[in-house]
Amino acid sequence: MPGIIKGLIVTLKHVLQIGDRPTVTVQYPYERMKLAPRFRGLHAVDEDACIGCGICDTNCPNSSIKIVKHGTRWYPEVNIGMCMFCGYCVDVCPMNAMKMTGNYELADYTRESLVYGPDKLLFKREVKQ
Amino acid sequence: MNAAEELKKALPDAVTKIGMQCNKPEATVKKEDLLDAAAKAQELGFDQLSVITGVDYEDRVEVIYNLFSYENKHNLVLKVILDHDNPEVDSLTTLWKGADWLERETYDLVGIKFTGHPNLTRILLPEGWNGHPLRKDYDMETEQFVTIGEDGDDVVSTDGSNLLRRK
Amino acid sequence: MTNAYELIINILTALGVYDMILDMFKPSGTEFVLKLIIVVIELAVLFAFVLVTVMFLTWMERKVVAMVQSRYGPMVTGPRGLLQPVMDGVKLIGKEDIVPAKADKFVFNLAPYLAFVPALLVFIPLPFGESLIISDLRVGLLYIIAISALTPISILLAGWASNNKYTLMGAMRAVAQDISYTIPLALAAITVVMFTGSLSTVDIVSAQSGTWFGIIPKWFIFIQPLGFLLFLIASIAEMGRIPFDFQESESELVAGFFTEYSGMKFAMYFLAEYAHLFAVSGILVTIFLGGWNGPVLPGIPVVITSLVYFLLKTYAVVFFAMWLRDTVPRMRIDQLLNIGWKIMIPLALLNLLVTGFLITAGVI
Amino acid sequence: MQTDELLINMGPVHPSTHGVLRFKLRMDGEIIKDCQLVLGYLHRGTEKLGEMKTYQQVLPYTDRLDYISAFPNNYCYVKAIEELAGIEVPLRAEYIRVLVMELNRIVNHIVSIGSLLMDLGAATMIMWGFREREKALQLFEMLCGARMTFNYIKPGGVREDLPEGFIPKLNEFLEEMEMRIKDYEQLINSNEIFLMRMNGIGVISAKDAINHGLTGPTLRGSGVNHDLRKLEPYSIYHDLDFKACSRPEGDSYARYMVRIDEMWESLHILRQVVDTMPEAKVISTSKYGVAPMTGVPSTVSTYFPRIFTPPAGEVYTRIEAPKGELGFYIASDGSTKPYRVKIRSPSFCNLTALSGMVKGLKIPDLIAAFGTMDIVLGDVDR
Repeated sequence: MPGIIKGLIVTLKHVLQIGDRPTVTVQYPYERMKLAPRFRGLHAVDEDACIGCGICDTNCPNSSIKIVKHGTRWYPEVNIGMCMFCGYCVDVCPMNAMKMTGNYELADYTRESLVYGPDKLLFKREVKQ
Repeated sequence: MNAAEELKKALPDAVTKIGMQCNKPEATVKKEDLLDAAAKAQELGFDQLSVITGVDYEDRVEVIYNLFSYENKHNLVLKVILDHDNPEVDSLTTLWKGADWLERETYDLVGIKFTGHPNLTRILLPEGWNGHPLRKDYDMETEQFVTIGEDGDDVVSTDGSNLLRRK
Repeated sequence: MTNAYELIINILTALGVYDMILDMFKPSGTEFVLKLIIVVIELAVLFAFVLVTVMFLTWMERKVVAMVQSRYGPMVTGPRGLLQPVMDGVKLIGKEDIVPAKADKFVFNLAPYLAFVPALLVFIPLPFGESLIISDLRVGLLYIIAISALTPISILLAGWASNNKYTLMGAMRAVAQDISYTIPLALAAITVVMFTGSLSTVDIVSAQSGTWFGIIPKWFIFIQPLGFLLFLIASIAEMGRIPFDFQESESELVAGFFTEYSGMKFAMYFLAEYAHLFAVSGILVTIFLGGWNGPVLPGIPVVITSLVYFLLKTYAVVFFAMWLRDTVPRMRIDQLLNIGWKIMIPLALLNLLVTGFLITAGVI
Repeated sequence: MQTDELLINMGPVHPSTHGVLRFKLRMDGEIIKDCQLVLGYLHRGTEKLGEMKTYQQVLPYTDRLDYISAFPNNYCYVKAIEELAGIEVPLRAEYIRVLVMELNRIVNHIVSIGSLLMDLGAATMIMWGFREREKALQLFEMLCGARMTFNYIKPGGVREDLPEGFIPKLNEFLEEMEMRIKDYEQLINSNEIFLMRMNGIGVISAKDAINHGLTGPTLRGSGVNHDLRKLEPYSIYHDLDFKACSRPEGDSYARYMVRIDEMWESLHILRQVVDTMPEAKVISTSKYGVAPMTGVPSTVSTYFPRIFTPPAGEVYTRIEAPKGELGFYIASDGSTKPYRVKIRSPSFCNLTALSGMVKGLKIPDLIAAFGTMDIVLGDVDR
């Protein structure tokens, strides 16, 4: 009985939020948590820096990266359905063209739409003056 | 004198070779004498059987037993070299109860038969699976499908046409 | 004014319409139709009240759990998620009603109703307030205990008809538990009856009116603390809530006896469970916590204040049950039975003996 | 009276089998006559994958073994490679490794205790646990960008240095954690119902425990005061002051208490690590390291070569993961891919003893005993 009463006291402290026991839930999707800058989400490829060498392709553990032609140049295409966000493609990129963004809402209805081609991945780095 | 040498001294006939596995003393044991060697090792204080590993080489199959002594804080590695086509070795379940599942797993994945094991069935893969995946000659091309049969047991087949699977 | 029927007639008389309505029926000699209509209205109000209460209770349960666990709980549907139970209901109605292929279909379909009806019937002799009672049965307490004891029949039927080992085990546990806990429950209640000399719930409540020394209310909890404790534990077991929720014990038996139920039939069990929770809390309040008694406030009709007091007390008990649920783990069934038969029943009997002795000796 | 045995299939989908484990129970009423475990529903062939990928590519797969505590998995695999190839690791990297592993130990024990209580019917603890776990996961996210599958510890060091603001946030977490563990203890430790459920349930003697190959808190709950961090100190554990926690009873309550005690010890270790962490680089530039590329601004300090060929040989390395002894056996033939990777997972080996422990008990006891084994099915089935 004393043990149960001790437990009841500590749960009551939470109900009344006595002593640094605040509500911590984040009401996703109405509010979101702040992501760390290093967060590994969807890839992004620097349009100017990428040389289409394919090192990311060969180093990908799940072979989820393919180099495809986009316009006049070759760029990686990532199959998110197979990607495990290990970050190797970012690590190995000789030109530092690949990076990972904070986009984590990648659920989709078909497998085909999980293949992110260069049109969705490319971005232009702002040139510092 | 390390543990492998001690074992060699106690059982000069059984231990054919002593060496090192990285930094752990290793004794290669004749496969007929494995049970004796393991019992001797247990006598020497090696009370924990850490892991049983089966490795399939082109010409042979090796079974590696990593032992540890909580008392003396020593490591000992026992190695048995088996025939590639018909790997068979004595089970250590009588000495270590923990060997039960480890041996079943080794049987399941590498295909080594442990004679004297009370229940040598597959553990990770369903009963009826073709081949032992960690053998180098395992057929990676044939797809195998597992369904639940009438009586609730797993049924393995290579015919995946009636599965609800979207390509 | 002793019950809600008379209350309605009194209100109608005060409004000056009762005679008019009565005249409509009198010539044809069908006054009983009027009586019937009033009773039906009463029951409809009760039913609506129970439904709303159950909905509120499910919301409250989730909110209390959330507060204990540093969460918000339902927040999206309605203000602070207040309409969540409505959405749950809509969802459950929309669900497919699955009957297992090898189930006993008639019994399987019957069982949920058998669970829900007793949960409603218990409310009949429950005094919600001064004269707010459907019927003041002279055997009120006995009636309540007897009707509560019907629930395990439904559970057993459900567990057996589902043709599932988990449901069967859940049902068996529920029955074993219920039998061993109805006895201390009744024994604890009898001590109170010994004071009042009546099984009527109204008499029990009115016996608790007034105060000692002008401060301490004359509730039976102060005369019968042990009886109260036994009744509290037994009634939590009776409600089937953690730490005694063996009929469900979701981590062991998946969902216990209603594992196979879905859709509206599942909702029936849900409804019955929460109706039962409220009913048992109300009974506890009636017997030990002074029922609807409370300080009389001038200017406000006693009917209203008494209802407020009753609801306040009942929700306090309900909150305690929810609070306890969030604090303690589940017991094991054999431990529970051990406690029931080896500790609680002897204690209840001892309590009965001592109380009887003291009453005879004239001490209290 | 004639009675029949009842055959119950608990799982693979069941609320308290922590995943997809299946018990085949032969019951006499509520009493367990025989308990057989059926595994393999989550078998993903990690060992086979290990033979098919390069050394570096295997690393992310190790995260997926014991996904509750992935850092020790990372570390053990990396340690095996380092031992095989003789790579030296800078001191700061070792400090960071120990830091994240101890943090992960706390996370693991929180989840373990939480799910144990959840199985017993008290849902509050797991929610409180996840509240604190979230804080730790945010620290991990800050550190390596992922919350559960880190891929952070690399051969020769760690992927990136500590980010700015990490240490203050960690200190905050440590302080908060102290108060939270006290709350847990107040809620659970002396709760009579909890004691009734745990005391004397699933008892295993010290001798049996060793013979069954139990390790970790499950072994130490049986009174064997053995901890690989003490027995074979790896990384920087020989410099740290901590003690191996053990309890003599050998029952479920002892195993639970060992976990609580270990959380306190981990907090103690973390404080020391934070206080004594040296300033230095975090990746080795020894014989397998390559120089950083010049001209390109690199945010990631990965000097580990893409084509890595360790010398031929065999190595078996084991560490004290939160769940017990985790071992990696790697056989190398000198090529870019491991010849054989064998994982000695603590969950798998600890489960061996379960069916013997629960004979003659009831289903609720099975769940209590099983909850204190603290397994993760990803680790069991690999």
